Amino acid sequence: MKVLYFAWLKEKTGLSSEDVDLPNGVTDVSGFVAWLQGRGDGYADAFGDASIVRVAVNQEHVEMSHPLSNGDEVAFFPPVTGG
Amino acid sequence: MKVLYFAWLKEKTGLSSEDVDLPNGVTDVSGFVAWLQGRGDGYADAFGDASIVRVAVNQEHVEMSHPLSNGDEVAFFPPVTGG
Amino acid sequence: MIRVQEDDFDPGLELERLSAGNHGIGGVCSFIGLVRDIADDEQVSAMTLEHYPGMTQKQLEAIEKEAHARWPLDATLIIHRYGRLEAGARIVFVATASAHRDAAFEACHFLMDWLKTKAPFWKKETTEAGDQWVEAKDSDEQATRRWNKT
Amino acid sequence: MIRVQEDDFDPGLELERLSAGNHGIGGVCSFIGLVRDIADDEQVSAMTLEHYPGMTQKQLEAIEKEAHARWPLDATLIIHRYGRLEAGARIVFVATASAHRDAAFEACHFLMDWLKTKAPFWKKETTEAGDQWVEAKDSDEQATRRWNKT
Repeated sequence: MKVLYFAWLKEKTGLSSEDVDLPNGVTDVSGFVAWLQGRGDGYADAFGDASIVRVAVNQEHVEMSHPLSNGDEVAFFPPVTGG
Repeated sequence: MKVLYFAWLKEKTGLSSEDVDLPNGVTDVSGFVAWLQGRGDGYADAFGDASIVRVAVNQEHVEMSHPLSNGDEVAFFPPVTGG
Repeated sequence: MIRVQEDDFDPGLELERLSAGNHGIGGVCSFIGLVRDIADDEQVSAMTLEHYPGMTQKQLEAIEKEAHARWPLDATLIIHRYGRLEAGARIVFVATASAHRDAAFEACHFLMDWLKTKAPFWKKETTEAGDQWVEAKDSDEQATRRWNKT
Repeated sequence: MIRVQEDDFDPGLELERLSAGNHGIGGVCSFIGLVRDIADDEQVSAMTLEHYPGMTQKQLEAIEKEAHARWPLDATLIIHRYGRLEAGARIVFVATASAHRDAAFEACHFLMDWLKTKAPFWKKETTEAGDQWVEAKDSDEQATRRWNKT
Protein backbone atom coordinates (compact mmCIF):
# COMPACT_ATOMS: atom_id res chain seq x y z
CA MET A 1 0.00 0.00 0.00
CA LYS A 2 1.00 3.58 -0.54
CA VAL A 3 0.54 5.54 2.71
CA LEU A 4 0.44 9.35 2.69
CA TYR A 5 0.63 11.81 5.59
CA PHE A 6 -0.42 15.47 5.45
CA ALA A 7 -0.10 18.58 7.62
CA TRP A 8 0.91 17.79 11.22
CA LEU A 9 0.70 14.04 10.56
CA LYS A 10 3.48 14.53 8.03
CA GLU A 11 5.50 16.56 10.55
CA LYS A 12 5.02 14.11 13.40
CA THR A 13 5.79 10.95 11.40
CA GLY A 14 8.55 12.79 9.53
CA LEU A 15 7.24 11.29 6.29
CA SER A 16 5.12 12.54 3.43
CA SER A 17 4.63 9.03 2.08
CA GLU A 18 5.87 5.47 2.41
CA ASP A 19 5.18 2.03 0.92
CA VAL A 20 3.91 -0.50 3.42
CA ASP A 21 2.65 -4.06 2.99
CA LEU A 22 -0.67 -4.65 4.69
CA PRO A 23 0.40 -6.23 8.02
CA ASN A 24 -0.78 -9.74 8.86
CA GLY A 25 -4.18 -9.76 10.51
CA VAL A 26 -4.97 -6.13 9.58
CA THR A 27 -8.16 -5.83 7.54
CA ASP A 28 -9.35 -2.24 8.02
CA VAL A 29 -8.14 1.30 8.65
CA SER A 30 -8.51 1.17 12.44
CA GLY A 31 -6.44 -2.00 12.60
CA PHE A 32 -3.81 -0.35 10.44
CA VAL A 33 -3.77 2.73 12.69
CA ALA A 34 -3.25 0.49 15.76
CA TRP A 35 -0.34 -1.16 13.97
CA LEU A 36 1.16 2.25 13.00
CA GLN A 37 0.95 3.44 16.62
CA GLY A 38 3.43 0.73 17.58
CA ARG A 39 6.02 1.70 14.96
CA GLY A 40 7.86 4.37 16.98
CA ASP A 41 7.56 7.67 18.82
CA GLY A 42 6.72 9.76 15.74
CA TYR A 43 3.81 7.48 14.83
CA ALA A 44 2.67 7.19 18.44
CA ASP A 45 2.59 10.99 18.61
CA ALA A 46 0.83 11.41 15.24
CA PHE A 47 -1.82 8.79 16.02
CA GLY A 48 -1.96 9.43 19.78
CA ASP A 49 -5.55 10.59 19.46
CA ALA A 50 -6.88 8.74 16.42
CA SER A 51 -10.27 10.38 16.83
CA ILE A 52 -8.91 13.63 15.36
CA VAL A 53 -7.28 11.91 12.39
CA ARG A 54 -9.15 11.73 9.09
CA VAL A 55 -8.53 9.13 6.43
CA ALA A 56 -9.01 8.68 2.71
CA VAL A 57 -8.69 5.40 0.86
CA ASN A 58 -8.05 5.66 -2.85
CA GLN A 59 -8.71 9.40 -2.59
CA GLU A 60 -12.15 9.13 -1.07
CA HIS A 61 -13.03 10.14 2.49
CA VAL A 62 -13.83 6.98 4.51
CA GLU A 63 -14.56 5.89 8.07
CA MET A 64 -11.99 4.13 10.27
CA SER A 65 -13.92 0.88 9.71
CA HIS A 66 -13.20 0.94 5.96
CA PRO A 67 -11.54 -2.30 4.73
CA LEU A 68 -7.98 -2.20 3.39
CA SER A 69 -6.15 -4.33 0.86
CA ASN A 70 -2.71 -4.24 -0.69
CA GLY A 71 -2.66 -1.83 -3.59
CA ASP A 72 -4.79 0.75 -1.79
CA GLU A 73 -3.64 4.35 -1.43
CA VAL A 74 -4.25 5.34 2.20
CA ALA A 75 -3.93 8.96 3.32
CA PHE A 76 -4.00 10.31 6.89
CA PHE A 77 -4.62 13.98 7.64
CA PRO A 78 -6.29 16.40 10.09
CA PRO A 79 -9.76 17.79 9.38
CA VAL A 80 -9.44 19.96 6.28
CA THR A 81 -9.10 23.75 6.57
CA GLY A 82 -9.03 25.09 3.02
CA GLY A 83 -11.25 27.64 1.38
CA MET B 1 -46.62 70.07 -6.05
CA LYS B 2 -44.19 68.52 -8.46
CA VAL B 3 -45.72 65.40 -10.00
CA LEU B 4 -43.54 62.82 -11.77
CA TYR B 5 -44.53 59.88 -13.99
CA PHE B 6 -42.32 56.92 -14.86
CA ALA B 7 -42.34 53.98 -17.29
CA TRP B 8 -45.78 53.34 -18.80
CA LEU B 9 -47.37 56.03 -16.60
CA LYS B 10 -45.12 58.52 -18.38
CA GLU B 11 -46.11 57.10 -21.76
CA LYS B 12 -49.83 57.07 -21.02
CA THR B 13 -50.00 60.56 -19.52
CA GLY B 14 -47.53 61.80 -22.12
CA LEU B 15 -45.68 63.64 -19.34
CA SER B 16 -42.53 62.99 -17.37
CA SER B 17 -43.38 65.73 -14.89
CA GLU B 18 -45.72 68.62 -14.25
CA ASP B 19 -46.43 71.23 -11.59
CA VAL B 20 -49.88 70.98 -10.05
CA ASP B 21 -51.48 72.85 -7.15
CA LEU B 22 -53.08 70.51 -4.64
CA PRO B 23 -56.76 70.55 -5.74
CA ASN B 24 -59.38 71.82 -3.31
CA GLY B 25 -60.60 69.10 -0.98
CA VAL B 26 -57.77 66.69 -1.82
CA THR B 27 -55.77 65.63 1.26
CA ASP B 28 -54.11 62.36 0.35
CA VAL B 29 -52.67 60.39 -2.54
CA SER B 30 -55.84 58.43 -3.30
CA GLY B 31 -57.86 61.64 -3.49
CA PHE B 32 -55.27 63.08 -5.84
CA VAL B 33 -55.36 59.96 -8.02
CA ALA B 34 -59.17 60.25 -8.28
CA TRP B 35 -58.74 63.87 -9.35
CA LEU B 36 -56.07 62.94 -11.93
CA GLN B 37 -58.37 60.26 -13.43
CA GLY B 38 -60.79 63.02 -14.43
CA ARG B 39 -58.20 65.11 -16.24
CA GLY B 40 -58.39 63.41 -19.63
CA ASP B 41 -58.02 60.16 -21.57
CA GLY B 42 -54.28 59.77 -20.99
CA TYR B 43 -54.70 60.09 -17.24
CA ALA B 44 -57.79 57.87 -17.22
CA ASP B 45 -55.77 55.23 -19.04
CA ALA B 46 -52.70 55.58 -16.81
CA PHE B 47 -54.72 55.43 -13.60
CA GLY B 48 -57.45 53.11 -14.89
CA ASP B 49 -56.38 50.44 -12.43
CA ALA B 50 -54.89 52.40 -9.54
CA SER B 51 -54.16 49.16 -7.67
CA ILE B 52 -51.18 48.49 -9.92
CA VAL B 53 -49.77 52.01 -9.55
CA ARG B 54 -47.06 52.66 -6.94
CA VAL B 55 -46.39 56.04 -5.39
CA ALA B 56 -43.55 57.86 -3.68
CA VAL B 57 -43.91 61.14 -1.81
CA ASN B 58 -40.72 63.13 -1.35
CA GLN B 59 -38.81 60.14 -2.72
CA GLU B 60 -40.05 57.62 -0.19
CA HIS B 61 -42.38 54.72 -1.03
CA VAL B 62 -45.80 55.39 0.58
CA GLU B 63 -49.32 53.96 0.67
CA MET B 64 -52.26 55.54 -1.22
CA SER B 65 -53.54 56.85 2.11
CA HIS B 66 -50.45 59.04 2.58
CA PRO B 67 -51.31 62.75 3.17
CA LEU B 68 -50.32 65.36 0.59
CA SER B 69 -49.53 69.04 0.86
CA ASN B 70 -48.35 71.69 -1.56
CA GLY B 71 -44.58 71.52 -1.91
CA ASP B 72 -44.52 67.72 -1.96
CA GLU B 73 -42.83 65.81 -4.75
CA VAL B 74 -45.23 63.05 -5.81
CA ALA B 75 -44.10 60.27 -8.16
CA PHE B 76 -46.26 57.60 -9.81
CA PHE B 77 -44.79 54.44 -11.32
CA PRO B 78 -45.36 50.72 -11.87
CA PRO B 79 -43.85 48.15 -9.48
CA VAL B 80 -40.09 48.41 -9.90
CA THR B 81 -38.19 45.94 -12.12
CA GLY B 82 -34.51 46.83 -11.74
CA GLY B 83 -31.60 44.65 -10.67
CA MET C 1 -20.75 52.92 -1.84
CA ILE C 2 -23.46 53.61 -4.42
CA ARG C 3 -23.01 54.41 -8.09
CA VAL C 4 -25.83 54.93 -10.58
CA GLN C 5 -24.45 55.36 -14.07
CA GLU C 6 -24.99 54.88 -17.77
CA ASP C 7 -21.49 53.55 -18.40
CA ASP C 8 -20.32 49.99 -17.99
CA PHE C 9 -18.07 49.05 -15.08
CA ASP C 10 -15.12 46.71 -14.53
CA PRO C 11 -15.99 44.01 -11.96
CA GLY C 12 -12.34 42.97 -11.48
CA LEU C 13 -11.26 46.53 -10.73
CA GLU C 14 -14.19 47.08 -8.38
CA LEU C 15 -13.45 43.86 -6.48
CA GLU C 16 -9.79 44.81 -6.18
CA ARG C 17 -10.67 48.26 -4.80
CA LEU C 18 -13.25 46.93 -2.37
CA SER C 19 -10.75 44.93 -0.30
CA ALA C 20 -7.59 46.94 -1.03
CA GLY C 21 -5.60 47.80 2.08
CA ASN C 22 -7.88 45.96 4.50
CA HIS C 23 -6.37 42.62 5.44
CA GLY C 24 -9.09 41.99 8.00
CA ILE C 25 -11.39 41.02 5.12
CA GLY C 26 -11.70 37.26 4.75
CA GLY C 27 -14.23 37.10 1.96
CA VAL C 28 -15.77 39.12 -0.83
CA CYS C 29 -19.07 38.04 -2.32
CA SER C 30 -20.37 39.65 -5.48
CA PHE C 31 -23.23 39.41 -7.91
CA ILE C 32 -23.43 40.64 -11.50
CA GLY C 33 -26.82 40.92 -13.17
CA LEU C 34 -26.81 40.61 -16.97
CA VAL C 35 -29.31 41.28 -19.75
CA ARG C 36 -30.73 37.89 -20.76
CA ASP C 37 -31.61 37.36 -24.40
CA ILE C 38 -34.75 35.41 -23.52
CA ALA C 39 -37.83 36.50 -21.58
CA ASP C 40 -41.16 34.67 -21.57
CA ASP C 41 -39.95 32.63 -24.57
CA GLU C 42 -39.35 35.77 -26.58
CA GLN C 43 -36.00 36.83 -28.01
CA VAL C 44 -34.78 40.02 -26.33
CA SER C 45 -32.20 42.05 -28.24
CA ALA C 46 -31.82 44.87 -25.72
CA MET C 47 -33.25 46.54 -22.66
CA THR C 48 -33.77 50.13 -21.72
CA LEU C 49 -33.60 51.01 -18.05
CA GLU C 50 -35.35 54.09 -16.78
CA HIS C 51 -34.95 55.31 -13.21
CA TYR C 52 -35.99 58.08 -10.81
CA PRO C 53 -32.70 59.86 -10.22
CA GLY C 54 -33.61 61.80 -7.07
CA MET C 55 -34.95 58.71 -5.38
CA THR C 56 -32.56 56.03 -6.64
CA GLN C 57 -29.47 57.20 -4.79
CA LYS C 58 -31.48 57.69 -1.59
CA GLN C 59 -33.12 54.26 -1.76
CA LEU C 60 -29.89 52.44 -2.53
CA GLU C 61 -28.15 54.22 0.35
CA ALA C 62 -30.96 53.16 2.69
CA ILE C 63 -30.70 49.55 1.49
CA GLU C 64 -26.92 49.58 1.94
CA LYS C 65 -27.28 51.05 5.44
CA GLU C 66 -29.72 48.29 6.35
CA ALA C 67 -27.20 45.65 5.25
CA HIS C 68 -24.50 47.20 7.44
CA ALA C 69 -26.91 47.22 10.39
CA ARG C 70 -27.65 43.51 9.93
CA TRP C 71 -24.21 42.06 9.16
CA PRO C 72 -20.60 42.82 10.15
CA LEU C 73 -19.39 44.25 6.83
CA ASP C 74 -16.11 45.96 6.04
CA ALA C 75 -17.26 47.38 2.71
CA THR C 76 -20.13 47.24 0.26
CA LEU C 77 -20.67 48.46 -3.28
CA ILE C 78 -23.76 48.78 -5.43
CA ILE C 79 -23.48 49.86 -9.07
CA HIS C 80 -26.65 50.09 -11.14
CA ARG C 81 -26.74 51.13 -14.77
CA TYR C 82 -29.52 52.84 -16.70
CA GLY C 83 -30.12 53.59 -20.41
CA ARG C 84 -30.03 51.14 -23.28
CA LEU C 85 -28.22 47.84 -22.68
CA GLU C 86 -27.69 45.07 -25.24
CA ALA C 87 -28.20 41.36 -24.47
CA GLY C 88 -25.27 40.11 -22.42
CA ALA C 89 -24.52 43.56 -20.98
CA ARG C 90 -23.95 44.11 -17.26
CA ILE C 91 -26.87 45.81 -15.48
CA VAL C 92 -26.04 45.70 -11.81
CA PHE C 93 -23.13 44.85 -9.53
CA VAL C 94 -23.34 44.22 -5.80
CA ALA C 95 -20.31 43.33 -3.70
CA THR C 96 -19.85 42.78 0.03
CA ALA C 97 -16.65 42.35 2.02
CA SER C 98 -16.52 40.86 5.50
CA ALA C 99 -14.27 39.00 7.90
CA HIS C 100 -16.80 36.16 7.67
CA ARG C 101 -18.01 34.33 4.59
CA ASP C 102 -21.62 33.86 5.70
CA ALA C 103 -21.99 37.59 6.34
CA ALA C 104 -20.63 38.38 2.89
CA PHE C 105 -22.94 35.86 1.17
CA GLU C 106 -26.08 36.79 3.06
CA ALA C 107 -25.59 40.56 2.80
CA CYS C 108 -24.94 40.33 -0.95
CA HIS C 109 -28.06 38.24 -1.51
CA PHE C 110 -30.08 40.61 0.69
CA LEU C 111 -28.88 43.68 -1.22
CA MET C 112 -29.89 42.13 -4.54
CA ASP C 113 -33.30 41.05 -3.27
CA TRP C 114 -34.06 44.42 -1.71
CA LEU C 115 -32.97 46.50 -4.64
CA LYS C 116 -35.11 44.34 -6.94
CA THR C 117 -38.27 45.50 -5.16
CA LYS C 118 -37.29 48.84 -3.61
CA ALA C 119 -34.99 50.69 -6.02
CA PRO C 120 -36.89 52.79 -8.60
CA PHE C 121 -35.76 51.23 -11.87
CA TRP C 122 -37.97 50.06 -14.72
CA LYS C 123 -36.97 47.83 -17.61
CA LYS C 124 -38.34 47.92 -21.12
CA GLU C 125 -37.49 44.97 -23.34
CA THR C 126 -36.87 45.29 -27.05
CA THR C 127 -38.16 42.21 -28.87
CA GLU C 128 -39.13 41.42 -32.44
CA ALA C 129 -42.74 41.98 -31.42
CA GLY C 130 -41.88 45.49 -30.29
CA ASP C 131 -40.97 47.15 -27.00
CA GLN C 132 -42.65 46.17 -23.78
CA TRP C 133 -42.33 47.09 -20.11
CA VAL C 134 -41.20 44.23 -17.93
CA GLU C 135 -43.75 43.22 -15.32
CA ALA C 136 -42.72 42.85 -11.70
CA LYS C 137 -42.55 39.26 -10.51
CA ASP C 138 -44.23 37.85 -7.42
CA SER C 139 -41.11 35.77 -6.84
CA ASP C 140 -39.14 39.00 -6.29
CA GLU C 141 -41.64 40.15 -3.68
CA GLN C 142 -41.33 36.79 -1.95
CA ALA C 143 -37.54 36.99 -2.10
CA THR C 144 -37.67 40.36 -0.36
CA ARG C 145 -39.97 39.08 2.34
CA ARG C 146 -37.64 36.29 3.37
CA TRP C 147 -35.37 38.98 4.86
CA ASN C 148 -38.14 40.35 7.08
CA LYS C 149 -37.13 40.35 10.70
CA THR C 150 -39.20 37.98 12.79
CA MET D 1 -14.23 24.04 -14.22
CA ILE D 2 -11.62 23.29 -11.54
CA ARG D 3 -8.16 24.79 -11.20
CA VAL D 4 -5.71 24.05 -8.39
CA GLN D 5 -2.66 26.25 -8.70
CA GLU D 6 0.14 28.05 -6.92
CA ASP D 7 -0.25 31.23 -8.97
CA ASP D 8 -2.64 34.07 -8.32
CA PHE D 9 -5.66 34.56 -10.57
CA ASP D 10 -7.55 37.52 -12.02
CA PRO D 11 -11.18 37.58 -10.78
CA GLY D 12 -12.29 40.10 -13.40
CA LEU D 13 -10.93 38.00 -16.24
CA GLU D 14 -12.43 34.81 -14.81
CA LEU D 15 -15.85 36.45 -14.42
CA GLU D 16 -15.68 37.75 -17.97
CA ARG D 17 -14.83 34.29 -19.33
CA LEU D 18 -17.49 32.53 -17.30
CA SER D 19 -20.42 34.27 -18.99
CA ALA D 20 -18.80 35.10 -22.35
CA GLY D 21 -20.94 34.16 -25.33
CA ASN D 22 -23.90 32.89 -23.29
CA HIS D 23 -26.63 35.52 -23.19
CA GLY D 24 -28.99 33.16 -21.41
CA ILE D 25 -27.07 33.89 -18.20
CA GLY D 26 -28.90 36.37 -15.99
CA GLY D 27 -26.60 36.42 -13.01
CA VAL D 28 -23.10 35.52 -11.90
CA CYS D 29 -22.37 35.10 -8.21
CA SER D 30 -18.80 34.83 -6.99
CA PHE D 31 -16.84 34.54 -3.79
CA ILE D 32 -13.19 35.34 -3.17
CA GLY D 33 -11.52 34.05 -0.01
CA LEU D 34 -8.58 36.12 1.25
CA VAL D 35 -5.81 35.59 3.82
CA ARG D 36 -6.85 37.53 6.94
CA ASP D 37 -4.12 39.17 9.00
CA ILE D 38 -5.84 38.25 12.27
CA ALA D 39 -6.70 34.82 13.70
CA ASP D 40 -7.63 34.15 17.32
CA ASP D 41 -6.36 37.64 18.23
CA GLU D 42 -2.95 36.89 16.79
CA GLN D 43 -1.30 38.77 13.96
CA VAL D 44 -0.92 36.54 10.88
CA SER D 45 1.71 37.57 8.34
CA ALA D 46 1.23 34.69 5.91
CA MET D 47 -0.28 31.28 5.38
CA THR D 48 1.02 28.14 3.75
CA LEU D 49 -1.51 25.86 2.11
CA GLU D 50 -0.74 22.21 1.65
CA HIS D 51 -3.01 19.89 -0.31
CA TYR D 52 -3.36 16.31 -1.51
CA PRO D 53 -2.95 16.70 -5.26
CA GLY D 54 -4.40 13.37 -6.38
CA MET D 55 -7.50 13.84 -4.28
CA THR D 56 -8.08 17.59 -4.57
CA GLN D 57 -9.05 17.67 -8.22
CA LYS D 58 -11.33 14.66 -7.76
CA GLN D 59 -13.07 16.08 -4.69
CA LEU D 60 -13.59 19.50 -6.24
CA GLU D 61 -15.01 17.89 -9.38
CA ALA D 62 -17.42 15.87 -7.26
CA ILE D 63 -18.52 19.01 -5.37
CA GLU D 64 -19.00 20.91 -8.62
CA LYS D 65 -21.03 18.04 -10.07
CA GLU D 66 -23.26 18.03 -6.99
CA ALA D 67 -23.95 21.76 -7.46
CA HIS D 68 -24.96 21.18 -11.09
CA ALA D 69 -27.28 18.38 -9.99
CA ARG D 70 -28.99 20.65 -7.45
CA TRP D 71 -29.32 23.95 -9.35
CA PRO D 72 -29.83 25.00 -12.98
CA LEU D 73 -26.34 26.35 -13.68
CA ASP D 74 -24.84 27.47 -16.97
CA ALA D 75 -21.26 27.48 -15.74
CA THR D 76 -19.21 27.13 -12.57
CA LEU D 77 -15.59 27.74 -11.68
CA ILE D 78 -13.53 26.82 -8.64
CA ILE D 79 -9.94 28.01 -8.33
CA HIS D 80 -7.98 27.07 -5.21
CA ARG D 81 -4.40 28.10 -4.54
CA TYR D 82 -1.73 26.31 -2.52
CA GLY D 83 1.75 27.28 -1.31
CA ARG D 84 2.74 30.37 0.67
CA LEU D 85 0.27 33.28 0.61
CA GLU D 86 0.79 36.67 2.28
CA ALA D 87 -1.92 38.47 4.27
CA GLY D 88 -4.44 39.97 1.86
CA ALA D 89 -3.70 37.41 -0.86
CA ARG D 90 -6.46 35.54 -2.71
CA ILE D 91 -6.83 31.89 -1.65
CA VAL D 92 -9.96 30.67 -3.36
CA PHE D 93 -12.42 31.78 -6.03
CA VAL D 94 -15.83 30.27 -6.67
CA ALA D 95 -18.19 31.56 -9.36
CA THR D 96 -21.57 30.36 -10.57
CA ALA D 97 -23.56 31.51 -13.59
CA SER D 98 -27.28 30.87 -14.00
CA ALA D 99 -30.39 32.23 -15.66
CA HIS D 100 -31.72 32.81 -12.13
CA ARG D 101 -30.17 34.81 -9.32
CA ASP D 102 -31.24 32.54 -6.46
CA ALA D 103 -29.64 29.54 -8.15
CA ALA D 104 -26.38 31.46 -8.64
CA PHE D 105 -26.32 32.66 -5.01
CA GLU D 106 -27.22 29.34 -3.44
CA ALA D 107 -24.89 27.24 -5.59
CA CYS D 108 -21.97 29.58 -4.91
CA HIS D 109 -22.58 29.47 -1.15
CA PHE D 110 -22.97 25.68 -1.30
CA LEU D 111 -19.70 25.25 -3.21
CA MET D 112 -17.80 27.32 -0.65
CA ASP D 113 -19.34 25.47 2.31
CA TRP D 114 -18.68 22.04 0.85
CA LEU D 115 -15.12 22.72 -0.22
CA LYS D 116 -14.37 24.04 3.29
CA THR D 117 -15.06 20.62 4.80
CA LYS D 118 -14.48 18.22 1.91
CA ALA D 119 -11.54 19.45 -0.16
CA PRO D 120 -8.16 18.23 1.14
CA PHE D 121 -6.38 21.50 1.94
CA TRP D 122 -4.61 22.41 5.18
CA LYS D 123 -3.56 25.86 6.30
CA LYS D 124 -0.57 26.72 8.43
CA GLU D 125 -0.44 30.24 9.82
CA THR D 126 2.76 32.19 10.25
CA THR D 127 2.53 34.40 13.35
CA GLU D 128 5.07 36.11 15.61
CA ALA D 129 4.68 33.19 18.00
CA GLY D 130 5.72 30.78 15.24
CA ASP D 131 3.94 28.61 12.72
CA GLN D 132 0.80 26.72 13.61
CA TRP D 133 -1.69 24.50 11.80
CA VAL D 134 -5.18 26.00 11.61
CA GLU D 135 -7.78 23.95 13.44
CA ALA D 136 -11.01 23.03 11.69
CA LYS D 137 -14.04 24.93 12.95
CA ASP D 138 -17.31 23.38 14.10
CA SER D 139 -19.08 26.25 12.37
CA ASP D 140 -17.78 24.98 9.02
CA GLU D 141 -19.18 21.52 9.75
CA GLN D 142 -22.52 23.08 10.60
CA ALA D 143 -22.43 25.21 7.44
CA THR D 144 -21.94 22.04 5.39
CA ARG D 145 -24.79 20.25 7.09
CA ARG D 146 -27.32 22.94 6.23
CA TRP D 147 -27.12 21.70 2.62
CA ASN D 148 -28.04 18.13 3.57
CA LYS D 149 -31.05 16.98 1.67
CA THR D 150 -34.02 16.40 3.92
